[in-house]
Amino acid sequence: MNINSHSVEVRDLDLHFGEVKVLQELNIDIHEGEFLVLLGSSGCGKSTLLNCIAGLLDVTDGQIFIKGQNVTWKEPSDRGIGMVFQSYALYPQMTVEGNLSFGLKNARVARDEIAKRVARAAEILQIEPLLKRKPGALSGGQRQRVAIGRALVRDVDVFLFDEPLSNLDAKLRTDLRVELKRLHQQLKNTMIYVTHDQVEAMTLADRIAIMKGGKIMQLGSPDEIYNRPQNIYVAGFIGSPAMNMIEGRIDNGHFAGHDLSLPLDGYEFERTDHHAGPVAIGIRPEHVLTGDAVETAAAQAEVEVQIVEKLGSDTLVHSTLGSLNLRFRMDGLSRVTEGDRLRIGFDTSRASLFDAVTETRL
Amino acid sequence: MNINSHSVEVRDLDLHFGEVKVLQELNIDIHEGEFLVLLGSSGCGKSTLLNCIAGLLDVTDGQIFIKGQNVTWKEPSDRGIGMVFQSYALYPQMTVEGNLSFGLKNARVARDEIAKRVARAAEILQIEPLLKRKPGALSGGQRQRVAIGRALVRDVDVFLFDEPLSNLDAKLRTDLRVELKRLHQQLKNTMIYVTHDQVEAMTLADRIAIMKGGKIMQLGSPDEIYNRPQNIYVAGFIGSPAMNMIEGRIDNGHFAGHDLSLPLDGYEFERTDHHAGPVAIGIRPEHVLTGDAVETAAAQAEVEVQIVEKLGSDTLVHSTLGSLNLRFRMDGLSRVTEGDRLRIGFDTSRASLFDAVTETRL
Amino acid sequence: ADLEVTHWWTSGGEAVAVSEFAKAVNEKTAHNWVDGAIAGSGGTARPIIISRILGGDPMAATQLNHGRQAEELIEAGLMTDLTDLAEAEGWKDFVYPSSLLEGCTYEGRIYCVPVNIHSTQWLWLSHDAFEQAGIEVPKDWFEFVAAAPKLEEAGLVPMAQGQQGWQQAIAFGALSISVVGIDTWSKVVVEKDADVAGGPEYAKVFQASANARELARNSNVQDWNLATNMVITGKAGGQIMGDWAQGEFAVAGQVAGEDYTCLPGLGLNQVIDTGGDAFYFPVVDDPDVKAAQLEMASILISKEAQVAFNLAKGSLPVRGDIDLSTANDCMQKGLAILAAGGVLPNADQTLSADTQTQIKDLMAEFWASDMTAEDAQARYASIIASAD
Amino acid sequence: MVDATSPTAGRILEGPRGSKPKSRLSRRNIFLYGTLLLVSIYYLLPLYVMIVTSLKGMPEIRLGNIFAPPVEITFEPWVKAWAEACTGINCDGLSRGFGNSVKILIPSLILSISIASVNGYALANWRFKGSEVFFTILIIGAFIPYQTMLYPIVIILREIGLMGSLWGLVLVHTVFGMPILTLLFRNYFTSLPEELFKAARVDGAGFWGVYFRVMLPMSIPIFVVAMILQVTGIWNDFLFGVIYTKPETYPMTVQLNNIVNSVQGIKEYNVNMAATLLTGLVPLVIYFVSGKLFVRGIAAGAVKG
Amino acid sequence: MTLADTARVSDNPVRRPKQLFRNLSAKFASIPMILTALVVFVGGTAWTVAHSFTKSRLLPKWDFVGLDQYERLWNSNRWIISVENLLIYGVCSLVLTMVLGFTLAALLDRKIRFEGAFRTIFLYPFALSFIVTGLAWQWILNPDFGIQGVVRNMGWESFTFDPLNDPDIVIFGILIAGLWQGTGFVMVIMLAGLRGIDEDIWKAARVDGIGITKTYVRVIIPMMRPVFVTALVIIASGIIKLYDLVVAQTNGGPGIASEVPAKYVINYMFEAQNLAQGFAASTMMLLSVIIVLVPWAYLEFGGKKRG
Ligand SMILES: Nc1ncnc2c1ncn2[C@@H]1O[C@H](COP(=O)(O)OP(=O)(O)OP(=O)(O)O)[C@@H](O)[C@H]1O
Ligand SMILES: Nc1ncnc2c1ncn2[C@@H]1O[C@H](COP(=O)(O)OP(=O)(O)OP(=O)(O)O)[C@@H](O)[C@H]1O
Ligand SMILES: [Mg+2]
Ligand SMILES: [Mg+2]
Repeated sequence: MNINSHSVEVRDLDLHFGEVKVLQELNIDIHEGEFLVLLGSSGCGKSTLLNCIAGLLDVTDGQIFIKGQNVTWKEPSDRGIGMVFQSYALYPQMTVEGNLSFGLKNARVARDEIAKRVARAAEILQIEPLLKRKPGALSGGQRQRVAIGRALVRDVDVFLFDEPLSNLDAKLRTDLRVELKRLHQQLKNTMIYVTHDQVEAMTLADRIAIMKGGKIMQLGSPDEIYNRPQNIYVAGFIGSPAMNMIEGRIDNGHFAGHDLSLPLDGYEFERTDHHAGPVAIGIRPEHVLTGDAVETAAAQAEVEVQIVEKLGSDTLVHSTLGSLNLRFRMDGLSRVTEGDRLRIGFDTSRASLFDAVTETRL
Repeated sequence: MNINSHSVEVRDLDLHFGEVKVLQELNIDIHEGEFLVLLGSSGCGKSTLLNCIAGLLDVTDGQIFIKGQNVTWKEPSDRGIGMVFQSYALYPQMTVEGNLSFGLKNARVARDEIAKRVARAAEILQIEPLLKRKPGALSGGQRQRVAIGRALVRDVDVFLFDEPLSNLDAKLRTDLRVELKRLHQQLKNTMIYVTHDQVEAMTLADRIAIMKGGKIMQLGSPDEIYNRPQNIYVAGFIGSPAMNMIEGRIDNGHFAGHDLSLPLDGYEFERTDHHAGPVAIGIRPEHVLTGDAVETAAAQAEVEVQIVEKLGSDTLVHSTLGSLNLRFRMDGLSRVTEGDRLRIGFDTSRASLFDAVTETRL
Repeated sequence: ADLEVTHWWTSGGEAVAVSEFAKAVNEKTAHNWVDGAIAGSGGTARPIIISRILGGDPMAATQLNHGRQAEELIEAGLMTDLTDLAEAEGWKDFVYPSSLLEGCTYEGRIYCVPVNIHSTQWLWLSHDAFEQAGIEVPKDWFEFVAAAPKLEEAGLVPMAQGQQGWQQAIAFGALSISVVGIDTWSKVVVEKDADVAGGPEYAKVFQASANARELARNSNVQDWNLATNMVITGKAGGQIMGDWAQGEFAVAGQVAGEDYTCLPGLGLNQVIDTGGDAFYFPVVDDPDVKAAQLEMASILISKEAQVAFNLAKGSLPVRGDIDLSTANDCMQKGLAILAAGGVLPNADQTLSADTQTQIKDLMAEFWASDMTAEDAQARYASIIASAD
Repeated sequence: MVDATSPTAGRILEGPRGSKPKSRLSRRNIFLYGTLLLVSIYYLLPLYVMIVTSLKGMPEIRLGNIFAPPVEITFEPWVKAWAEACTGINCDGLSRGFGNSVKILIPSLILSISIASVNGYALANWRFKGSEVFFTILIIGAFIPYQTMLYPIVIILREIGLMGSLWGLVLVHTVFGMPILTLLFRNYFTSLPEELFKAARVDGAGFWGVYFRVMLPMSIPIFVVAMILQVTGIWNDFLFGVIYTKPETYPMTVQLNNIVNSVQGIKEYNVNMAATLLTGLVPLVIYFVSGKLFVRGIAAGAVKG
Repeated sequence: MTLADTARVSDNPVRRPKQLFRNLSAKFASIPMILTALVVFVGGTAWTVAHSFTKSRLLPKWDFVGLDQYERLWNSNRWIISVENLLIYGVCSLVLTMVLGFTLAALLDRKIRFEGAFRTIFLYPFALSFIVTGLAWQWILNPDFGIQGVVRNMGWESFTFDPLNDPDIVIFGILIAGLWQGTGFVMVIMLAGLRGIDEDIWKAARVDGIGITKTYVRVIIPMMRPVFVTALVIIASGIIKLYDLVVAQTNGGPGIASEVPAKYVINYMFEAQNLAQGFAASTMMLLSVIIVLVPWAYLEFGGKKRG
């Protein structure tokens, strides 16, 4: 992507609520047409950042550019953004049509233009039959679609979503997630999406920004984030069940700890200084090998199965290796039960190594 | 399990709110020590059923037995049940200790007995350090543990859970799920658990009851429910992403529809009458084969990839085959992208066949 | 025993008068006067008094206007019968005029103690005001009306008039008796002849009232004593008010004949009515209180108490056998009229409270609006027609 | 990562930066505070006049300008109103009434709030057949002018033998406070999570157990509102106070009425104002102290429904 | 289900217990409410209505006269004026209290400084009785000492502001005092309602570019319907009882220009000693309340149920 086609740029953003510094020195560039997900645990400042971009919060310091224009002091409605909220925030006493057209009427858009745009949005979102209803008579998913429509009709450059799906039940969430993805493919607008559901983040994002305490911990594609987490926080945050984290040292090209010795031949170090201090190795549950694959693994061990969670499509096993808890995935049909002893292997080429002190990737 | 060791029996239960019949002729037997999950979409009557068992709602008709005793008109506290709620429902003005001992004090249990039981529950749930705090000063997970403790101290026969984990964030939910499973292994009480999260249902349950509109659609082990759904509703409800459902007919031992012809050699029919009417075949995403496995499949096809959702550990692909939408799973590292054409195979031995009219399994 | 006494005498002169009674009771008996004054008018106090009596928790004694007000309470057996006491003390012999005792009598039995005579047909004139206007103090109502323009020229309000229905009804009453004379008045008020009330004779009354309304146009006080105060301070020429107004002059240290003039019957017809206040004694259970009630009744009507009370209140005593040489100019005038037999029945005795209220409402409306004299008369006639 | 840390050079200093400059004298602020101040004058004027007048001597009042501050501050009217003003032959001002008002207030407050809160609780959590009907009657009852109920109440009190006793008055306050208080409590308890109630039932608490051990400790905000409303209502009550008590137990408002309406010669406005302020002092202080709690409680009890 | 199970069920079915005896303590605890509702409100009202068909004077008596009292009532000029006054006062007070209360609440809700102080200023009159309110405003509106006098003293000799002595506008003089006393409470209710509005609605409106005033009018006010209903009930119940204020401020004057129904009731019951007439008047008041209220109460409380 061209470096000049930034759609949204945030420069040195500070935001304080009184004494509390919620965002600090935050920088982020979002490309034209990109789907960026802000992911982080509750209270880390995701909504705050989104509100700053939307102009709903007055920044303490820093600048915000949208489409190259400095909008730091502009009104939300003049920024070319549309926003979708977790609670839908539909105007309850207006029909769906009213909700969609209210902003346009207010901006004195011509009547037939409004009708056209509403019709188009309704078509895209498949809510034509609902246009005459009031929000109270809609299901959660339908409401959220209307809320998206409200941004859609305004023909904005940037869509902002604040946990739009978290009020919906699991099934609906999955469906709408796919719809959103499809919508993005179709519209190609820039979208900034706040969530704390990592499945949403992984599936929707072009890039994910993982936030913690008002700072961005890592910004990268889902693939990077998942497979090359830059620090222990990101590594632990992404992936369910979480990555197995084993503490130890690097000894002669091997990771050593908890009676394990894992060869690091296949591991791509990002830093060249071979590390002498304490380290931690993170291995995702699916990179713990079982069954036939164990034979091929460079390092093996025997674990005791504690808990088996059958998810249908696959099975999660919680096991212990001495004092160490190890989680791994098996096939949905595997017949392992509590108390079994199993041989497992480690695929260290896809592991992540961290400096245990600075918590950053090695 | 002995058929006489029923812990909870519900007989011909009817419950009406005015004109609305929320539960109708409902029968269910729950074994001693069983972990039964009530699963269903919102508003299907799960909480209502649980409240009836707890005695918090007066039944319109029918009988409820707990441990062989008819408790239909007994007070909730005399039924030997403990209940845990979604919103925790801790008494905000009492300390954790006060919350735990409230029920016992009401039952006039001796003071040192109370202390003993509270200590034991606190130990089991690892909340000893919190005993002097008030609920306001606890995190969500801790609160829910206290809520469980409240049932624990009362030494009840049956634990009732109403979506205990759905107010927690994803990470905590996974952790507490495992804890609950461990707790059940340890205590061996009968537990009835309401949820609409199927992962919870699959992992926790000994048996799952799928409800719809106040009726039980299927009652069986997670394995049965997942692999041998008795009707289209259950098949569609369980599994994420949902089962691919293809309509067609049975023709000469093959399923035919949408230009596909799938041999049914491996399929175990439950009914002997070979079916001439319209049918639907359901194939789970993970039973759509890709990569090397395609070669071995009895039926193959080429699809166009529409949407790729990368979950890290694996990848969900939404594709089209003519007018048919097909979802399937691939490995987390597969590099498929939108617009690709892919060869896939079908594993019909693990498919489900339904009568398209009665919607029941064939 | 503690004797709770409710009454609504709370203005300056009234309060002093009541304390004379209290003093007498406290000094002459072993009982204790517990004062239950309720400020406002009878309108505020009466529901309280009646509720208390009805609720079975009566006071030992209470002020009520005698006349028809208490009839139903007596009928219901809630009031103590004083006949025996009255006969023993010979009230019939000294109560004067005897109509006062009649007001207390119901089916031949006596239920109340009259304590004073009030008349309402008085015109009070401020010498100071007329001096300012540079004219003589008028001798009767018509002179007063004639003098009004001069008063206005001097920047004064010709007539002070509190804007409350009952005060306006008093003014109307005084005007009617003075203008049409006693016979016609009786036909209307006593015999309730609606034809006369609507007739040409009575039209004069309404015309006079309309005049009075003009004179009082700039008087915007509500309370009667504030109106009286306008006369006392020379801001207004005169006021039609009952004889109790004199208490206010007295408290202000003014002297009748020097600082102010009073014209009974508005200087036209020398008659006054014999309204007044009376004390009733509700039936109580406590025998101590029962006995005390009789003692108190006897004291209220005793000579000493009558003199002290009435001097303070500016009203006339109910006894004909008292030497009132200490009374002032106005009171002497009143006594003289009484002696001459210029006595009228009081409205409380002739009209029910209901009818009186309707008249008050009519007057309130008439005085505060531009209602024509004819309209007012027609309405008045219809009230009289339905009066009982 | 690369993009995030390499700002497009040169652009960083362009255009506005940081928080939007806000003038204290923006049009919006002038309008906002201007309106508020103007309205404040309307609201404060009577209080100001009352205070100022109560601190003036009668001669100064006669000069006419009620808005002028007192030239010479005197506390004489306050002393007089409190201890010397006369009604009939009693000249002990409001002081006597104060004690009586307190004696009436406290039991009325306790009884009316207890009963209304139990009602609200029963209506929210223990509905039974007909409970809503009674509640509807209560609400309609809130519209009946008290005065029309005087006679029936007299008869009822007479029949149960409470006429004239303090408890009769307490009962009357309880009855007439019941509609609005019950509404408040009912709404509040309905807004509490129902699961809490269920949990307590499962824990074996009965009707009273749930009420005292679970609901009551959670209801501080609404109790504050109820208390404020009742203190105001009971303290300011004149009608019931005068009819259902005796002279020895007349509350302060009756005393106030007597002082204000006992016009002796001229109206002593300064004493009247002082008496008025003294009488209003208790509810006023309560409002000034607990305004915030009041708003919060109203939010919890009156608005949700 | 096996046969054995089915058999066991029919062995010991437990009968539904008598509904009357379930939750006995709840019913027991509601006795005061039930008694109040039935004895005081229903009983008292029925007693009042019944006696309005008699010719009771000072004491309630059972001599039936049919509709005579009502005929007289509606022939009475004072009653007509009272009703008119109440209508004027009621409509104005309702509208103005709502508008003023909402406006003040909206202003206070704009995250202003000294919110607490302003709120207290607007609310404190509610702590005062109508008697006090009436006296204070009577004093301020007094033409000689009050506003009119002061303005004239400042040199504007022709300034006239004397509502309490002008029969045409006296009811508005009372309204000024009534608003002063009552808007604070309504403001608090509105404020509480505003605080309950989802923040996101405001944000959505800002993003849509809707101005603040327009957002209030088009979005917020319609959303606050239940709050307005609550406020309406409270204001309306106060209006119909309007009595003390009138007595303290004008006592119905000048003339009968500021009479109100409640005062008519009282005067006829006690001063005129015509109980039945007072009862007839209060029955009329009650009737109008019921006509307005019963459908509302039914919708508000009868309809929705909770388990
Ligand atoms: N108006 C405010 N005043 C003070 N602190 C605030 C305010 N709004 C938010 N905060 C604080 O700022 C921090 C970030 O809040 P924010 O709403 O951005 O979190 P979030 O990441 O969106 O969380 P969630 O996932 O729960 O929505 C929190 O600690 C919060 O307490
Ligand atoms: N008190 C009530 N009055 C009338 N209908 C009710 C009441 N309580 C519940 N219902 C209805 O009964 C049905 C079942 O409600 P229930 O709470 O049991 O659903 P649920 O399966 O627990 O749903 P959820 O997953 O949302 O908790 C719903 O349609 C609901 O609207
Ligand atoms: Mg957020
Ligand atoms: Mg539920």
